[in-house]
Amino acid sequence: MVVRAVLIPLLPLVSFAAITFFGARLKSKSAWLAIGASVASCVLAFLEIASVVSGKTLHANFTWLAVNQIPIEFGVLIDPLSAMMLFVVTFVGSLIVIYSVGYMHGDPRYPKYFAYMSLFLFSMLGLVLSTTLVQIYLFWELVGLCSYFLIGFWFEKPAAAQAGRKAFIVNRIGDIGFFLGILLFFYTTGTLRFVDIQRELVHAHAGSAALGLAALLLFCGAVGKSAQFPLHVWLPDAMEGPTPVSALIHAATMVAAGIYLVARLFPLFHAFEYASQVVAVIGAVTAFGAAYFALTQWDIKRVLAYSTISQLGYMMAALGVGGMSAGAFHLMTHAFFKALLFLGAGSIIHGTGVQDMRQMGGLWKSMPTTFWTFAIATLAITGFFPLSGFWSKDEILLTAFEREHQGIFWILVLTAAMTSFYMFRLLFLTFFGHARGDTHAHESPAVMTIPLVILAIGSIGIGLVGSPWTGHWFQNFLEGAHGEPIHPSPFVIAMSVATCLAGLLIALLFYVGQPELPKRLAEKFWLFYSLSKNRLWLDELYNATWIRGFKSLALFSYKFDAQVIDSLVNQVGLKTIDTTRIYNWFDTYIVDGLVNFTGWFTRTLSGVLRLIQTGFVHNYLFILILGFLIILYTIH
Amino acid sequence: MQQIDQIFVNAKHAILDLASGFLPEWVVIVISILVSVTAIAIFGPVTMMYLTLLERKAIGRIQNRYGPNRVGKWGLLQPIADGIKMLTKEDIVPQSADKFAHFLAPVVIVIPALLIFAVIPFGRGMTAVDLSIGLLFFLALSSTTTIWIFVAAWGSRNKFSLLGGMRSVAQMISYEIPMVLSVVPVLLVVGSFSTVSIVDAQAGGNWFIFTPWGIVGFLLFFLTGVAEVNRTPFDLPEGESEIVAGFHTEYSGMKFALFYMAEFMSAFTISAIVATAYLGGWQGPWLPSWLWLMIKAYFLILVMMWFRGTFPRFRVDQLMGFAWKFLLPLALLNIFAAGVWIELDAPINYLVAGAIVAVSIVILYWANKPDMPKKRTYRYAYE
Amino acid sequence: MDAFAPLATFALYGLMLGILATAVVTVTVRNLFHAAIFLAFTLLGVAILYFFLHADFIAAIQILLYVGAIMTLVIFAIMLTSRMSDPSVPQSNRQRIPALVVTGIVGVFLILAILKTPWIVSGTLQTTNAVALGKALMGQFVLPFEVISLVLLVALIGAIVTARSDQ
Amino acid sequence: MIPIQHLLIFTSLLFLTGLYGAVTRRNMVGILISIEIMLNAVNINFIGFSRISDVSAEVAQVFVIFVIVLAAATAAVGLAIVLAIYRNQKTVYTDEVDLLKW
Repeated sequence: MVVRAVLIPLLPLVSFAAITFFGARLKSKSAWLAIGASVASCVLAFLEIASVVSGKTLHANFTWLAVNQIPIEFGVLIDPLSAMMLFVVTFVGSLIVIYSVGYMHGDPRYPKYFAYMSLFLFSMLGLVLSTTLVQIYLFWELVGLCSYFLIGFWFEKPAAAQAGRKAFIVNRIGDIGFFLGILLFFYTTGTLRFVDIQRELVHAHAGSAALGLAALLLFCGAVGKSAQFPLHVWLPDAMEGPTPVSALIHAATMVAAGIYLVARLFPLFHAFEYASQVVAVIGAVTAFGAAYFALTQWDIKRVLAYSTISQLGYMMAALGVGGMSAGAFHLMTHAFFKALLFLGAGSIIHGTGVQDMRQMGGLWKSMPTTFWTFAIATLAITGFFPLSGFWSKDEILLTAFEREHQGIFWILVLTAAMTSFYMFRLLFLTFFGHARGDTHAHESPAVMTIPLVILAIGSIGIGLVGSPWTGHWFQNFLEGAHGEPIHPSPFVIAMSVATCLAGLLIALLFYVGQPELPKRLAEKFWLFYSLSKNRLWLDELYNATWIRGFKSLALFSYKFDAQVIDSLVNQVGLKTIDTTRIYNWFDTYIVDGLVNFTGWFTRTLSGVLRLIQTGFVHNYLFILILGFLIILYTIH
Repeated sequence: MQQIDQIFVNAKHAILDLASGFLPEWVVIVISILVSVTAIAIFGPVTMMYLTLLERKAIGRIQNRYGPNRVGKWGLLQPIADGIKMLTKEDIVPQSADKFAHFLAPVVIVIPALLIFAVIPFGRGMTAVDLSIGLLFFLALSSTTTIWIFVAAWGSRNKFSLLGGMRSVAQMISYEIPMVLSVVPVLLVVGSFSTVSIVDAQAGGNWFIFTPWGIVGFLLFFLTGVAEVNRTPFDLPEGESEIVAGFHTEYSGMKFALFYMAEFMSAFTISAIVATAYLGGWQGPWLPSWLWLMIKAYFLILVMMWFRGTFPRFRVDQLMGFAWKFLLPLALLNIFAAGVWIELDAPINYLVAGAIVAVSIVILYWANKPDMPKKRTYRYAYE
Repeated sequence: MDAFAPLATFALYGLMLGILATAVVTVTVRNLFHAAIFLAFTLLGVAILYFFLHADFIAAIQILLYVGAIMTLVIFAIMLTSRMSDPSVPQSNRQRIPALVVTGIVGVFLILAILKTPWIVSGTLQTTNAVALGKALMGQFVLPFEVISLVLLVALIGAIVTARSDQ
Repeated sequence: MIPIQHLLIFTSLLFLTGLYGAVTRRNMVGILISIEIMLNAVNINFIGFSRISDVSAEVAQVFVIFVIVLAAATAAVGLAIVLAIYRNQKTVYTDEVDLLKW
């Protein structure tokens, strides 16, 4: 059913076009169009997923253009991996679009928001269904564009416009690598299709330095899009956009595109030991660093943003140590609970009007639904048994442990503990204690809370598909027959449970038991505190090095232009004026004289010749026929 | 049953059999042609005569009157009385008129209307000429009427006539485009212009009107057809409250009757062709095939009369806007829907094509909304 | 049908004569509006000639486009430009006689050339139908078809821009 | 059917009639009318040759369609020009249009 598969991304595109053209007249009805399109494509996606689950892979291509007889193709590919992404994107996307109806209510650019959301869904679905690297690159840029639009959605705020630009430019750095990687890959292997990237192909080029470099360059794109160290700086700023956007694009789907890309190219990375090493190390460093930064943030969305980066690092690390299914599994569970967390945060912001956690507190009474769903999400992300986060996180740790990447294993364990701490810190600061700000919190409308409840159910249950109770169904589905069996290790489970309990207890102690303790600790360990608080001064470092460097280069070029080149030009001009005086004389007497003579001569001659030009069209036509007659006579 | 169905065909064969007994072959061919021509030449005017009666009766009933009922039983002889009156009336030609054009137009305008009868499949085996381009023939001939209306208007040397003629040309040119486009789906599905094969393709109750594109195409074709014959609500060229009688203001007697005849015959042929293209032509159970076509055509004619009895006239800008901004895009989208319908499999294609036409109608309706007449507000002049 | 052939041939020659006659009236008649009417008859005659030559589709197109559209344009142009036709204005210029002589000589040459040329006539008479024509338009001649559509579009826009008043 | 020569003589006569009209008419619309006659003569030639030649008949008929379309374009543009001249010069006679003469 290629038509059905193609319809999945096309429906949101139609909705985008309709809202763009008729948005001014549709007004608030445009939301229903967007919801209709996303839910319809969700239903279609479920039909496709059902056929994939029953063992049928859909793969269809048409040739766009041919380079040296090598076709560059567009098409749809629905295999287990993209089926999983389809599920996440359409399902979570639909819920978030519905949620947006409540969140964006009363916004002056309401229709435009839904147009962008539809465009994003189209691009993301196109990315997921891509069959070739060129196609994925195209949609990759499209999602980046949508992300830019939506981060800067409230572009009246300078911070939002700034953040949008930052995201776009930082992504561009990664995308240059990605593009070079595609070119190099195509040059080396001569194919762009994902289905061709199998063990056989990679083994044929094993040890080729070019292919290894291509893998690293392709990974650059993933680093940019998935906000991995050192290109992670755009994601926290991206929180300037509307919260549902943060949930959909900057938590659940678009940032996972990098993970998806690495998973798609997994055989390639698997073949090059150093490439996987780089992936694993970058992932682990990102996971740890972002978790560390999250410890001390006060802005609720920033905490979640760093948490997202950290979890993406987790997935990256999983892929790096060879756990393709573990990474993908975590991607899926993470999409659910992180979307839920963001939507919950959105609900809180919607209800209280503030984002700073110091002004919240005691919200569990006034916002019960938000509280319960948020709590479930927190338990899920910290990995409480048997919520979804437990299974996926446990599997990543298990993979790292089994494949004997000890360093990475311990970093990830430490990260898990920190995750647990900052998430419970967020929960306690927000919902417990007494109200610190003078906000009058109220529960959000049903259109916002119902998606929360559905996502909460998903966060609880979605992990079961990969648990031993279902015989690791998900892993078998994803990796097929040749997946390596998983041996649960009691040690890893114990570590996992212990870390999250530790985090919970410390947070309980700090923010419920003795609220004075954190401040004292911060003063005592001020170095660690301010390192975290100011995020290692990375933004400032980039400012001081790259941006300052480019700016001074530009300034230098400007100065050079203004002083050296301009004065040169001026001098040449002055000298020219002097020399033209000679020409002036020559022109007036010699050249003009010649011209005047020519004119006089022509006029005199034409005075004679114009007598045969009557100016009547019918005379000309008559003469034309005479000419025709002469031709006819001569050839006769 | 078979006998009744083929009664006219058999009658023609009987005449030819009789003739071929003692006449040379080419005379028989000529007779065969003449028989068809005579049948049509009688059928067309007679149809027209009784359509006038039917229209007067129908409009009368709509307006709670009886209509003509004095001449003959139920007024059945009224058309003959009218005909005698027309023939004996004085034929007035305005002094400054272009006499040649004034004379020519009403004479020539009847010809295309009569010629179209040649391609109408009146029943099983009852098509005078099965042209391979039947439907296009109809469209081409009905478009020539424009010129003769304009010649009549020009020849009359009358402002009202000229205004009516110009309106008529503008209107017919505008409505011809959606009209041609509205039959394209039928041609797509059948793969032939021939009216006979179009009817054959609708055998067994598969009338095209039962498909999503068919119903839209039927409405488009019928409405543009009504506009092509200048009937209410598209009767601007002869709107009596505005420009006296439009292009035939200066005509009287038989010449006027000829215009009338052309109009009513065109109304009949339009109805018959619409019935052929979308309502299955002569296909139908139980009754003889020719009777079926008559029932369908007369049903459509009655709808036209119903229009005339109920609808007010369009304004010129509304008329043009309706053709260019609603009918034309809808006809194009309908072709697309028909294409989709052909390409997809059986149950789904109805849904998809239906969705396409439904969405197109909604969008077009809604895009045209600003131009629609709003509730009228009356302003009174005090000064 | 063989028995019928002489009759058809006779009708064909009659038709040709009719077309020529209306064409001659078209180019010579003083009243331009009458010329347009006779042009319409000429064009209709040509359409019937196409029917004789088994080019049914072209015949229909001829009626639809020439008689339906181009004639309308011509009549409108006459109406918009003539000052309600003052018959005292001469409608032809002073080169009638030379034009007649020259076209006559050209005609003699052409007819001589036609009669001298040995025409290669294939055994069977070719026919075609609308389906084959459509396939040719969309297949072999698709590029000219597209170009001609473009030309038509450009011509339409150009005509509108040229003809509309400046306000 | 009739021999091809007869058809060709007929079309050349039709063409020359149009040509005569184009040369002698003063009115621009009249010239356009004459040109239409010439185009029709050419079209009949195409159709006539399509009947007798070995090339499949579509080719000639496609050309006839192109010619008809081009004639429509010519008529539209030509008449537009006539209208523009009429508006500016208040005449449609070729010997009275003298903008380019001095």
